[in-house]
Amino acid sequence: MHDAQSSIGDNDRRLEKYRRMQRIRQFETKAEAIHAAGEIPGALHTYAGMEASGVGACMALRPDDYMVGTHRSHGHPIAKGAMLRPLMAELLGKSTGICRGKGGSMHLSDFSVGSLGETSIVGSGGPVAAGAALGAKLQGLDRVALCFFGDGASSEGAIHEGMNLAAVWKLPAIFVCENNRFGMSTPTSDAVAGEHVADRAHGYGIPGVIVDGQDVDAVEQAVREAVDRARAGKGPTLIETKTYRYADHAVNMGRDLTPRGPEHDEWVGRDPIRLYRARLIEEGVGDDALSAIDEAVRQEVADALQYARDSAYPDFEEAFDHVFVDRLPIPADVRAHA
Amino acid sequence: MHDAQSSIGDNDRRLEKYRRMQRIRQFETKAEAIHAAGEIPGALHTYAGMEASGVGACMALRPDDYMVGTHRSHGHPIAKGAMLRPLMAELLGKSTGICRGKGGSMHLSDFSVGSLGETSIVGSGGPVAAGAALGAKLQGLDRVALCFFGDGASSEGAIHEGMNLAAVWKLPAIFVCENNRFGMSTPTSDAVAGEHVADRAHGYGIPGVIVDGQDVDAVEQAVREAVDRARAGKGPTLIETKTYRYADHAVNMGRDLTPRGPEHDEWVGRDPIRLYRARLIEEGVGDDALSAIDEAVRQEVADALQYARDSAYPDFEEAFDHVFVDRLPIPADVRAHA
Amino acid sequence: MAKITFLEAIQQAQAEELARDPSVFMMGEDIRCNVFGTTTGFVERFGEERIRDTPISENGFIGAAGGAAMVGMRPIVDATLSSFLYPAMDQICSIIAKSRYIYGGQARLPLVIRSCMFYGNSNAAQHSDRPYAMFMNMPGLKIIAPSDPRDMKGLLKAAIRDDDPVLCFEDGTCWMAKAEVPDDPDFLIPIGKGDVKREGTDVTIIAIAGGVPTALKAAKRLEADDISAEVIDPRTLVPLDRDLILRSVRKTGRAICVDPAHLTCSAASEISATIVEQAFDALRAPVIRVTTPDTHLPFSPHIEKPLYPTVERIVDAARRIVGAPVAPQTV
Amino acid sequence: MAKITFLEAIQQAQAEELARDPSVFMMGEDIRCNVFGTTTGFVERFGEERIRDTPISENGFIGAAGGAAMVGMRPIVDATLSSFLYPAMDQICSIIAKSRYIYGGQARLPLVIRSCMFYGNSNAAQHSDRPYAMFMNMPGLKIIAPSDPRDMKGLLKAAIRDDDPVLCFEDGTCWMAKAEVPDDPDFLIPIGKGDVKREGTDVTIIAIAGGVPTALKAAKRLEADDISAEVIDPRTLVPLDRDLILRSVRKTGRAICVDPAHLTCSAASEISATIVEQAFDALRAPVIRVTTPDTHLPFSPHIEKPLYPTVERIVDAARRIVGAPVAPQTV
Ligand SMILES: Cc1ncc(C[n+]2csc(CCOP(=O)(O)OP(=O)(O)O)c2C)c(N)n1
Ligand SMILES: Cc1ncc(C[n+]2csc(CCOP(=O)(O)OP(=O)(O)O)c2C)c(N)n1
Ligand SMILES: [Mg+2]
Ligand SMILES: [Mg+2]
Repeated sequence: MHDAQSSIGDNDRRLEKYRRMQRIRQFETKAEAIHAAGEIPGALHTYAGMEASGVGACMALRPDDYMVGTHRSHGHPIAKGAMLRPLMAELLGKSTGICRGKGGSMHLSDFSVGSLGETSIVGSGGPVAAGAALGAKLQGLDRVALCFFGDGASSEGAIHEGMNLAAVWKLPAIFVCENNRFGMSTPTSDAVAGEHVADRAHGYGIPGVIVDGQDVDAVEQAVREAVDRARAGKGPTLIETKTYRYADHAVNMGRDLTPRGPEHDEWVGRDPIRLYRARLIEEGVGDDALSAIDEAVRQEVADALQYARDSAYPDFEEAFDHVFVDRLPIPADVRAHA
Repeated sequence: MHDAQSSIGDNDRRLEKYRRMQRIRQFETKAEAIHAAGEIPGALHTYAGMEASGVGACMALRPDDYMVGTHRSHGHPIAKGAMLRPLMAELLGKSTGICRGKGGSMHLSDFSVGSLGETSIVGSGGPVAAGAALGAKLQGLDRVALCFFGDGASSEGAIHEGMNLAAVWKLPAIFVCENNRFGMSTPTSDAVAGEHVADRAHGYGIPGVIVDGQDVDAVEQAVREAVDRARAGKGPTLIETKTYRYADHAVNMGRDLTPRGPEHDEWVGRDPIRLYRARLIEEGVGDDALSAIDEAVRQEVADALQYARDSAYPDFEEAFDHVFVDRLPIPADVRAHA
Repeated sequence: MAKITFLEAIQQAQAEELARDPSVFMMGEDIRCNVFGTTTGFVERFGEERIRDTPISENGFIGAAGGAAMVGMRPIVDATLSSFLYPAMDQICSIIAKSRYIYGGQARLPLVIRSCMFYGNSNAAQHSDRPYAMFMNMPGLKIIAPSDPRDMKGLLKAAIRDDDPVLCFEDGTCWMAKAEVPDDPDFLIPIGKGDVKREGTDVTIIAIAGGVPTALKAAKRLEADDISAEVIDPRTLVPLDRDLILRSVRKTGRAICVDPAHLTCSAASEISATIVEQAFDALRAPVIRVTTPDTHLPFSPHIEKPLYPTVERIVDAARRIVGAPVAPQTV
Repeated sequence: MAKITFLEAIQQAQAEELARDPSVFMMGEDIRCNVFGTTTGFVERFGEERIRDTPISENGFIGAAGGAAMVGMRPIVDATLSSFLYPAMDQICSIIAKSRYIYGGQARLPLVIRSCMFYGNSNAAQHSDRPYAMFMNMPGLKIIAPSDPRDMKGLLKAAIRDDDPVLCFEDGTCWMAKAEVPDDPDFLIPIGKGDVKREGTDVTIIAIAGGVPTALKAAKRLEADDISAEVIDPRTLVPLDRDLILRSVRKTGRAICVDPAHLTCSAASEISATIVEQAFDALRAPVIRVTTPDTHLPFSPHIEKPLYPTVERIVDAARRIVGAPVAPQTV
């Protein structure tokens, strides 16, 4: 399930999109449950409702393309093809976690699938993505770098600077604003000036595209065009996926702070996975095939959780690893009481 | 010459525009000469060629409106009506200087004419101007805040954040990008994505206006419309004045680092002061009247320089003033050797 | 006098000052919805104009606080977590800290920037910062870091009334602490005055923010060893009450600096350097710093928690410098 | 060996590493036009792709250096002046310093961020910063601050080859200093090793960056008083060569920390705190810090210049702690 996307045939590609959305949904459903049970420390920001945005975008990328994400970090790496075991182990703070227990739920970045960080500082991925695109360009590779960011993040200077840099240098970057209508408790319209985030593109002289973020095919198509453009040396594109988050900003925090409006039900009614399932069935894919995927994913998630639970916590020494390439010395008094 | 702008009659208003442009030009010509002679420490960034931009913009403001400027700080306060003596004294580092010798050439901010800082950190005026506009709004005053920034500054996150904030809160702010075709040695097109800085306005859902920055009337008119809009509670406007700087980024630094193109002569040929003088004469203003202004300004500048030269340097203790409202204690060993 | 939490103290301080002075207003991300309980009832009481939710643009709205202050307002910025101050360093360091100076006193910037140090709860490295030392190195910023509800309320009110910019660092580990706090609407604690939280004679423990409760527990524990520890809370980091610290160290002859921030160039280092510079003659033992070592904070709880100053480390340090036996250490 | 300036040393180090390793490239504002002479001939030799002028967006391009490093490049960022690091604090602190850690070692960020501390020349408060102490408080950043052409070249080359992010602070007061510097293209000075710039027995002067030449002059002056001063230049601030400093102080029993940055939470404070913590037994006098006081830097030259550490202040401090007569001081 983390094969090279480019080698997937058309039918497989459709099933793979479905599978990845299911993997995200089921992974998070499980995570939410065990978080509620106290098994996962820290905050948990779920991606439920937004799966088509991440999967559509990543399915338009090659495995060797780069991707930068956000605090809402479960969806992006799974969309890009990451294995679930190290992700689940990370949620539990285990040393087998993808970040060896250093990152946790907000930072499920899997560099092996091209993810260069799921950064929880809002907006901070913009310059990183521009830089990865620059690196690919300087190396003469035809890789692209895709930056996921939220509607709220669009207000940050870092996003502006990343887009301006990418545009003026015609870097192979794609900026995907996942507009889920809120930044925490703040409606997009209260924080983001202008009608659409995609309108910002005009100011940089780059294409600005708005796409239905609940339609995985539409997202894939929009991103594919941007990727082609980027690989052809024509520079970045800004894509806004109109989407919606189902759960509270972070789950299990008590009351839902999101001031939802009457459109809530409509959005929930347009569940990206249900929509895609219906489309596939309409296109002749058997219900069985899809249910088989559901079941396989269920097993994969259960296996990942088992793996995570069976894994050990990191040794205390590991707290001093990875500050630099060489491990730091551990102060005697700290070690004595660890 | 620093009367309430609003009380100036139409004829006076035209002469006042001319006078202010002359005051800037002559003030700087003198400053450049004495800088070359070593009388002014630090760097000197002149505004020559850009006078119509600053004066046009400030003539559309009331004396009690706010203004935030840049490292190229001589033109803005003079355009807003500042007296020359404290400005010249500041260039010489005297205690009678507008900043008591603390700011120097990059920071000629005169708060008495509504200037809230000529900040030499590129782009950093954006949030300040938004904040001053917010303050006026909260106080129920119908004042506006105008932010000058350069084409180069448009790449800074601070400008983006300031504009987004002003737009989303419909603050009475006006953002005036003085596009003089270069940020230091870098042509605008190498650093600023998009054709015009004014195109950024679209992304914030605010008007974006391009104006001939060599035409003081045109600038005044454009800014006046933005001011009216701002006072009416309709929010900010982004105005780009297309202009040109004659001298090197900072004068007397050796070689001119600005990679000028063939259009250089054309720009110099469209000197804003010469253009305006010709227009006024065409409109029937007597050559004598204008020459009288030239002469009066010459005397004013000479007087300012004399005043500056006659002024004392600050006492050492003053180095410890204004960090906080209360003067800092001076460390004994520092005082002993000062 | 009522017994309230640290968070309630913040709420009260803000409410009282908002009620007292119409030039006071608040802004920050998601403050209207009152995530942490510091703005309870504010929108209803003071209106949306004065209680403003901002875009996620820290440099923008913190700089805007500077601009609003310059024209006569007294903004309180809630920057949520201290980690979000980095995107705003430009405006904090170049505008807010320097404008009064560089314009020769023409500007006045009465504003407060509050932020919570949200560490110890598996928030990982990007969300666990305690960066006050960075700002201590930048002249022009007053800094408070209270450790209990009473100080929190009195200092925050004083900060809001102060004519200089004040950074307020709120230690998340103190949020739930309760204490008696005066109801007097003019109850203020002067900025720049430290407090003796416990008197003692053998060793001075100077502790900062969340380090104070830990130090107090350690002091209690040390009683068993017949070691009498004095615990001092500077409360304000700029200006720092050097006199109070020096007086105590001159009395005890020994000092330990407890600081939940990273070791290098920390407030603890500053205090230690001050002591050795100005009370060397009185010093009978090395000045020990008990801080978080210079590693980042990991997500995984059981490797995160031991990184912060603990009662045990303080007790050991005290025993060591007082000359009592200490548990053996491996290096 | 040739006698070259500090600026030429920077130029050489960059040129050699650009020639040696195709993954090295440079970016910064206006670097192609070679304002200060550190990129002479670079565009012609290495091309515009590798020598990149950036938009004025420090957070953007410094963060982009982080992204480029993550995919295998070795960027050298010229951030011009240290004052321009504040707008980039977000990317420096949250991305560059923490990415390797927070992703459990998956990321590697070999990059160098150079910036000049441009003080002492009437550039006023917004352009005169010397902020290395701030970054010392943030784990994950190596920091070099050389004081002469030889160290500059060797350390910068080592920094470019280092697999961790390195901040390089270049003291503008050292720019024109000349010294013999090896031509060997593999001449490196290891990051983390300090240097004894002058041997002595009575007092150790630990001096940083532009403080080193001043300290050497003071040491010479102290000869007249029969005071033998050892001058140590840590050269690297993170990791700090604490051993070298402690060894020297154990020998002399006295220490002065000279640091052109502001006093509070300075590198000088850190060094002083380290000494009192780890060499207390050897200390025979207070450790004195000679720094810039905690005021901003004014434009007007004759009130700016006396704020930085001077030979006189160092000499006085040395006399005081060695027990020689000192000029009377007024408070
Ligand atoms: C610089 C910064 N400021 C504030 C926060 C706190 N914060 C975390 S997520 C969030 C909302 C982000 O909104 P958006 O970008 O729309 O992403 P979403 O959560 O909706 O996916 C905020 C304010 C942060 N993590 N970083
Ligand atoms: C944050 C910051 N980065 C870099 C600089 C150095 N610098 C001073 S002026 C300047 C060019 C500014 O260009 P622009 O905004 O177009 O204004 P202009 O000088 O053309 O008036 C630069 C790069 C600075 N002062 N501040
Ligand atoms: Mg959102
Ligand atoms: Mg320009």
